[in-house]
Amino acid sequence: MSLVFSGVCSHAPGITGRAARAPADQKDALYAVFDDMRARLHAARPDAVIVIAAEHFANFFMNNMPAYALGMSESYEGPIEDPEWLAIPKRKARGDLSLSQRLISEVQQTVDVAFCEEWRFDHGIMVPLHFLDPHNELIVIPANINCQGPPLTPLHRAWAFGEALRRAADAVPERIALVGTGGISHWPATPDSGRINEAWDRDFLDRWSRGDKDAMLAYTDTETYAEGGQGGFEIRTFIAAAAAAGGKGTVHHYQPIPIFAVGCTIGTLEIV
Amino acid sequence: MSLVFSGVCSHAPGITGRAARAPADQKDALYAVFDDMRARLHAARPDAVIVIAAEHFANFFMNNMPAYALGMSESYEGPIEDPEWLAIPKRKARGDLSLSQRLISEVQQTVDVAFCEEWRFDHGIMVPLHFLDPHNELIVIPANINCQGPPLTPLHRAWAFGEALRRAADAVPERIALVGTGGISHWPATPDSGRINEAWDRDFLDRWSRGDKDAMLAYTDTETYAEGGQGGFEIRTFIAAAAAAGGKGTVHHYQPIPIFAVGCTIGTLEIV
Amino acid sequence: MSLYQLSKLLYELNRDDTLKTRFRADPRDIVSGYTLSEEEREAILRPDIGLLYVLGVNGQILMHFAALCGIEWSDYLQRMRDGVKQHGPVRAGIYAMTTSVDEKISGA
Amino acid sequence: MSLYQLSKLLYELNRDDTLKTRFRADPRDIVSGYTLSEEEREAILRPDIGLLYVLGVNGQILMHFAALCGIEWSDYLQRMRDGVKQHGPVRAGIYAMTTSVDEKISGA
Ligand SMILES: [Fe+3]
Ligand SMILES: [Fe+3]
Repeated sequence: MSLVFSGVCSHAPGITGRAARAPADQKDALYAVFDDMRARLHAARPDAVIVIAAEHFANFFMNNMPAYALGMSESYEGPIEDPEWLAIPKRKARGDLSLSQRLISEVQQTVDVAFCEEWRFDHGIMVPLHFLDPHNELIVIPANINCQGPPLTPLHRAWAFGEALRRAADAVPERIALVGTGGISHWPATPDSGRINEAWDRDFLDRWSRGDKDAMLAYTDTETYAEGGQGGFEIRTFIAAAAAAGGKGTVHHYQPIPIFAVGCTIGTLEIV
Repeated sequence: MSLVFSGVCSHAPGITGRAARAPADQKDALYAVFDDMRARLHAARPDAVIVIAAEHFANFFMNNMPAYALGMSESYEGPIEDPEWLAIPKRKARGDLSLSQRLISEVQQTVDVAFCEEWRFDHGIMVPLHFLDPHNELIVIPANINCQGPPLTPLHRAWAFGEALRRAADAVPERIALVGTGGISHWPATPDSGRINEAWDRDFLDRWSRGDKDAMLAYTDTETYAEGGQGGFEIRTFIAAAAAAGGKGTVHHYQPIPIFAVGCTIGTLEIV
Repeated sequence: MSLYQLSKLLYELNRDDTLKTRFRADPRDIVSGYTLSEEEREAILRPDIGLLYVLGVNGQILMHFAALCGIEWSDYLQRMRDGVKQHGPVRAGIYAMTTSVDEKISGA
Repeated sequence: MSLYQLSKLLYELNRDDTLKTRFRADPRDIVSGYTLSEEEREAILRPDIGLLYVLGVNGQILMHFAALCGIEWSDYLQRMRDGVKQHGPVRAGIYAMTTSVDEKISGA
């Protein structure tokens, strides 16, 4: 029928896996806004939710690294990580093969997306689902943008991917929600883990909130790496979510939490 | 420096593997034109040759099926098939990592190509190399278009891929040759193996020779399947080679050989 | 879904010499690693090339499995024809047959 | 090229429970299946998380190998810092360090 929801959130594994080590008030505030986001998402009554992730070598490796990928299966399992390490139990999430096929065929008209008849969710999708779909009720369509192994896809193609998903969502009879998930600046899983460039993050979120396409696409990867770390490459997921929505964004939460290794962010976008 | 050569040829495994079972005059005529094509290719003094293949589940499977892929390694091995079955000995072909990275980065500006730090050549690349590079001298950059597992990439994107490769070839200092390889009509590896729709093939080759983009992109997959079989989906490689060249094509050879399971085709294109 | 698993088994077998050796030594052990229907499992173990074709396995994967089983090219094509005679038309995938079961197109 | 092989080993280990079990039982056997330099092989077998980091293994792969080896999160971060102290800066890949070796940014 149409795109009925577009939002963004962080997915760092520390959010669940190292929850006890964060300042309690910061953790509680973040979790509360995740609860709000869940309410907003479910209020949109989606038939399926596309999660645009930036997965971390769980399914995709440099033997065959797609710039863009979409899942095409009846179900997906996760987390691929040790459930105790991530503090998220294993689940089998429902997919929708037919819906995936229709979305992929439409996306392929403009963006050369790989399709995947199997896909094991890592923390990049499991952390969002843990908060947004705690009872494992939603139909999930995983999407991925390679933000890990260079050469990375240019930002303007991430925008094109978001536009293609919007066109595809509008072309199917189902009500489609979309969640983009990534860090802004962060240096995850390195000795610099916990470093967060709040000024750079706030500047990016300002561009994102204004729906300012040109400003969002103006970053070079060299700049992003210098200011936002290798985790900053994941801005592609936020850019795609903005392109799909087409409207202005609202940042409901932004709080650097070093032990979570990211400036924890939650936002939603106006669908126009 | 620029694209210095663009051509097309068949790659059916029977061409080498079942050579003794074809009428000798037909086999000899085909092999002679392959020799001509080798002479033309080497006369262009390429620093590297991009082979646009339509590989057959040797490297890419439905767990992660890219629409477009490019190799990014210093070397590649093949054939993945039993060398006796294919009647082509194993070789390690030279790649060029740096050249691959530069080509991929440019292609990615418009086409979302997957990159592959390993790639084992199947008959789709080995049969062409067997004739065009018998002494294993050339630097090879493998490229792939998914022509096997649906949903398949639209024909207009195969055109865009050819254009992107041309732009990339023109942007690097090396002299780049390109060979597109695929069947036209054929029903390979099925009970219908040997069926060839000569009229449909000649009509396609007419559109291809005229460099008539609109006519080449006018096929639907349903039509192609009905008239050209599942092997007909490989016209995408010929279309990409035409897009890269930009000029008219010359068909140097066309001969249906049922035991080779394809209308054996060799052609070259004017670079404009 | 299980055509995907069946095809994946053959895809991995075609690519991996170690898996081929293990398959030759103990095919049941290898097959047990994939979620297959009873019919699919039996088609692999027998091997019944015709049934695998009817189940929808892509010929570009199947022909290499046939070669692995020592089945010559013309015999491979004939077994697919026989499979359609015995089990009926192809049930899934893109490889439905378009000629009659008694037609030998390539002379093979 | 061998950073690719080294990373692939850890990637496959992270994904595959059977491989994990086999690795625990006989790590040398698993490691022999990949084309590694002597230094890379030893870094895996010891295991030397700091050296693996310096060799350029992406942290998104390395952190799971550390967890597999029973190394706690803060200890994992410390071992990378110690690796840089001992072996010098990161030699390849995109994960060069941007803070000093004595800085504990996350408090971890
Ligand atoms: Fe991430
Ligand atoms: Fe082919």
